[in-house]
Amino acid sequence: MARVVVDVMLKPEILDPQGQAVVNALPRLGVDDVSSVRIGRRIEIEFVGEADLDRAREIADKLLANPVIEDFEVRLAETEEVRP
Amino acid sequence: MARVVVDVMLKPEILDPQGQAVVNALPRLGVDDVSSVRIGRRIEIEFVGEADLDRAREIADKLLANPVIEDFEVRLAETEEVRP
Amino acid sequence: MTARVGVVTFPGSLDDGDAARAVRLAGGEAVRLWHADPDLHGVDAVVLPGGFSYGDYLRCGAIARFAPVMESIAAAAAGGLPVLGICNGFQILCEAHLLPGALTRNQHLHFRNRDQVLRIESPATAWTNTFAAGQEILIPVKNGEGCYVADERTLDELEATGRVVARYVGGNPNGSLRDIAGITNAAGNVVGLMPHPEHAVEALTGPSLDGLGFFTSILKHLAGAPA
Amino acid sequence: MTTQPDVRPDAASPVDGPDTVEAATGTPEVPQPYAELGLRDDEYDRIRQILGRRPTQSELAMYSIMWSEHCSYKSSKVHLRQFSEKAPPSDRLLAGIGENAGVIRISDNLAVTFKVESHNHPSFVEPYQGAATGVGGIVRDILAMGARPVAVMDPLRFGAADHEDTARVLPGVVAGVGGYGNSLGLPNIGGEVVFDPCYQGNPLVNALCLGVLPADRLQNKAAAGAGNIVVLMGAKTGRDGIGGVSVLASATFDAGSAKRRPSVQVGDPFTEKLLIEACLELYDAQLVVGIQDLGGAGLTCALTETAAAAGTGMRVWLERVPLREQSMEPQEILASESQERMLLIVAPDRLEAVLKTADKWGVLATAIGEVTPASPDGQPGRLLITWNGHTVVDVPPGSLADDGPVYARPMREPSDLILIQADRAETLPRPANPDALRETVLRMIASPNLCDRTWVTEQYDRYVLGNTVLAQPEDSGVIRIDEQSGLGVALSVDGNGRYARLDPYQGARLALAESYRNVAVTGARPIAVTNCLNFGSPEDPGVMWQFAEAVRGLADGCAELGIPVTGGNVSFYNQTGSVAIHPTPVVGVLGVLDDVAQRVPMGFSRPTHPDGDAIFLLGE
Ligand SMILES: Nc1ncnc2c1ncn2[C@@H]1O[C@H](COP(=O)(O)OP(=O)(O)O)[C@@H](O)[C@H]1O
Repeated sequence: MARVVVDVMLKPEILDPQGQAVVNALPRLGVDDVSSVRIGRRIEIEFVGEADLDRAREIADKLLANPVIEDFEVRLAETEEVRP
Repeated sequence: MARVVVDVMLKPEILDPQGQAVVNALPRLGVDDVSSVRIGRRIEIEFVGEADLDRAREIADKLLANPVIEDFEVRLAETEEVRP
Repeated sequence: MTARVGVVTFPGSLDDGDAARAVRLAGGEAVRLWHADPDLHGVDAVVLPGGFSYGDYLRCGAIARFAPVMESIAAAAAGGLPVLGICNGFQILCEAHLLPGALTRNQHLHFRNRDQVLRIESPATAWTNTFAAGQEILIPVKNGEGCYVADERTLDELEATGRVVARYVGGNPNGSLRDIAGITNAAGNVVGLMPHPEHAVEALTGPSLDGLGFFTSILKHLAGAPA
Repeated sequence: MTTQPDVRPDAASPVDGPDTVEAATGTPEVPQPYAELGLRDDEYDRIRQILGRRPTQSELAMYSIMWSEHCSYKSSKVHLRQFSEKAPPSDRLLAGIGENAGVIRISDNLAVTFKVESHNHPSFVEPYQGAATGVGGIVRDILAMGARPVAVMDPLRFGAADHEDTARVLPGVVAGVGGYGNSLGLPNIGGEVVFDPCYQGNPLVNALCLGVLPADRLQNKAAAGAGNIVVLMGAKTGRDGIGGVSVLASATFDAGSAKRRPSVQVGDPFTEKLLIEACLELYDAQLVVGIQDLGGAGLTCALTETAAAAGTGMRVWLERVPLREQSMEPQEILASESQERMLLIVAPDRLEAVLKTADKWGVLATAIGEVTPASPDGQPGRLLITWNGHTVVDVPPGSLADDGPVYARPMREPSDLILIQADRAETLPRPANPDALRETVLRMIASPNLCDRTWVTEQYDRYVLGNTVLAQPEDSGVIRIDEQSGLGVALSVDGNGRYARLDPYQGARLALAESYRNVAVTGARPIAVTNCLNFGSPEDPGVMWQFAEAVRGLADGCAELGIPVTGGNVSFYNQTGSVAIHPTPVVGVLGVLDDVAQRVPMGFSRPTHPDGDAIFLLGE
């Protein structure tokens, strides 16, 4: 099994209302030392054969992320990240 | 700056319509060696002082993940993951 | 000859029937186009209707952009074919880079459906030429991801070149930057609009008849265009 | 997946490999966890009697599901009969109680179908998905009748508005109702939002769907015609909502499989939308003989009901069912509540066309079995299911679908009823001067149960399809059915648990009367009734009495008004510990408008006209 992880996050200058909502909710949990929360997507791609990072990068660039508002990073899943 | 990353993924037995939709779209991009795509959330929490993993775990459990359908993992952001 | 306006159905399109009805009520002929068919069947203009194409999973419009029909539409739009994207259609046009910017999650994080006042900022497009500049109209908005964003430079350029087509008035329903409800491309043939003119075409079912203006505009535009 | 040849020495043991009919015959003494599955001793004995042996694991799972309260209506059946018995004769009724939803003719060639159903418990566990899949489920019921779904409504009840559980449950429920309905392109034209502490641990999430069909497109669920193909269409089957059946795994397998616990159903409205379009295209091309949605009881319910309705048998190859997880056991496949699936019965020469239509819409369709003849002696056929060559089920389908247990449960008027009734409104202090009156009015309009509902309803699409003539905040939703003639329908849903707690008989009649009035004031002629009966545990004689009284009241009310109950749903066990919710019959009334342009909205029509509107008060 070959798994690639693509992390897609909003660009820093784009407002993230979901993250903001979490920050606003934290004091109610008694948490007051968090300065920011950003929420993005984590996408796990399973390849039939070998993990193909270039292929994954291409998929991310064309489909998984919107370059106007998002940045992405592609990496092999670490072993401990691979669940059975 | 101390950043903690929380990865929230649907439990393996739970239907992931988003991932399914992406898998179905890939052949149109000329990609045919992907067997599965799972889409979850990646959440970056910035602490004012030191990163507090226990605190992050509590936030994840109460606020970020829905334990009925999701699993989560909490870890310190690796340095290369910390964007300026 | 009646103008033939194509209305695309993607899997998950919902307002396609309504868009076709609006075209008919305005006096045009609605031609249904299918996402998997690259043939535009000789239509004079195209409407990309609202809905949740491909479930709007991942990002709204992200997957629809790769539909075979979109390749033909992108090519034809570059050649001047008038295209109106409503709601999900607007999202698809942005994802396809036929319009700048992107539509993101409403700032209040809820789906919102309400009757909304818009100000027409630019009547100089194929889809708004029957309106007066500054005219206020009332049509429904309904979206979960209608917050328009683009970088400052793009926004300034849109403003400077008269490409902001419509703005929200009396309350911004989704947090769109500069209250933008609709924009156009440089040529004025491709328009994206978040609110739904096709839901304001009959007194019985809509809050006004103001939506008809978009569809009479395209007919007027086509009637005036050289054959 | 590997298929093991059956050469193990202990092939008869259910512990190892699938439990087969052969094994069940050979090992009558194997203890079975029927009690954990909710079956009583006498029910289990009856199953053994029906089969002439112990049931296999798969069969046990199937009986436990189909004989559950939810599927068998075992406690309510004896009461619900009144709806048919007392109903006025109607020549409009094309399908009534016993079908997926009642179908009512509204013109020479058009009919509508509507039904309200509950998804209470799942919505408490996972509010968004619970509510979403509640909408998805009722939409499939309507679709199965041959109708295009055209509108939804959502009667909702929550605990106290300021309780923390309400803060958790309500936003998710509303987002789920909206998320699913909006994504399907169904306008939401009404509903209820009620707060009362009695719903704290048991919010009520009821969902109604309205559908339209040409009268001659009516579908039915009978698996008629030996040799016809059984096709499963829609989503893959996963371990969704397997519920009690997971005890079969934990009771007979080792701890390694303990993590296969039941999981929440997750809705996929996109797949449902494709399923709708594919089904409608199949109906129009007359490609299906029978059709049934897969709801709470999954394949078990669909296979047994379709076969039982036709008196035929069925042969199913379970390994052909497309799975999300390959490791699923046969009983899990049969019990799975995966959403967005339909079962079709198709003539062999139409199979290719059916698969092609499914493919056009991008939905999976798989032939999983075939209809087999009734037995030569006139007895109904048998449902025979194999899994990789092992016979895991061999049962008379009617024994599951129709001949479940029926109970006349003990009933007793609740002992506190007299006290509650004695505490009359006349004894309450009344505002005595204009200031007090003003203060009372202000408090009332600000109260959670009376205040504006826009914060909920603006999360719902009311415009899609372009036929919504009236929606929130009107008394009824009004939908145009025929654009040419203006023919349309009005729909209202109402209920009042507090009234019903005081007097369930009158409470049910009041709910009916309110709904009836709401429809009538739009100018529509009320013609049909649906209902969702939300109650506590039927094993509590007080609750059972409330239930019986409410059913009697609704049936009597319908007889007086001259309109039939065409369908509905019963939700029992809405209680926390020994405390039940208020008895809450929710009643939906449907009326016809020959021309929706004649509808009467509730606002003043000329508020700014110098002559204004004249105001009259009708009635006492
Ligand atoms: N309260 C009720 N009033 C009238 N009919 C009911 C009621 N509850 C259930 N029914 C009818 O009993 C039949 C079985 O109901 P149900 O099990 O809910 O159907 P489904 O299999 O679609 O879930 C249906 O025809 C339904 O209309």
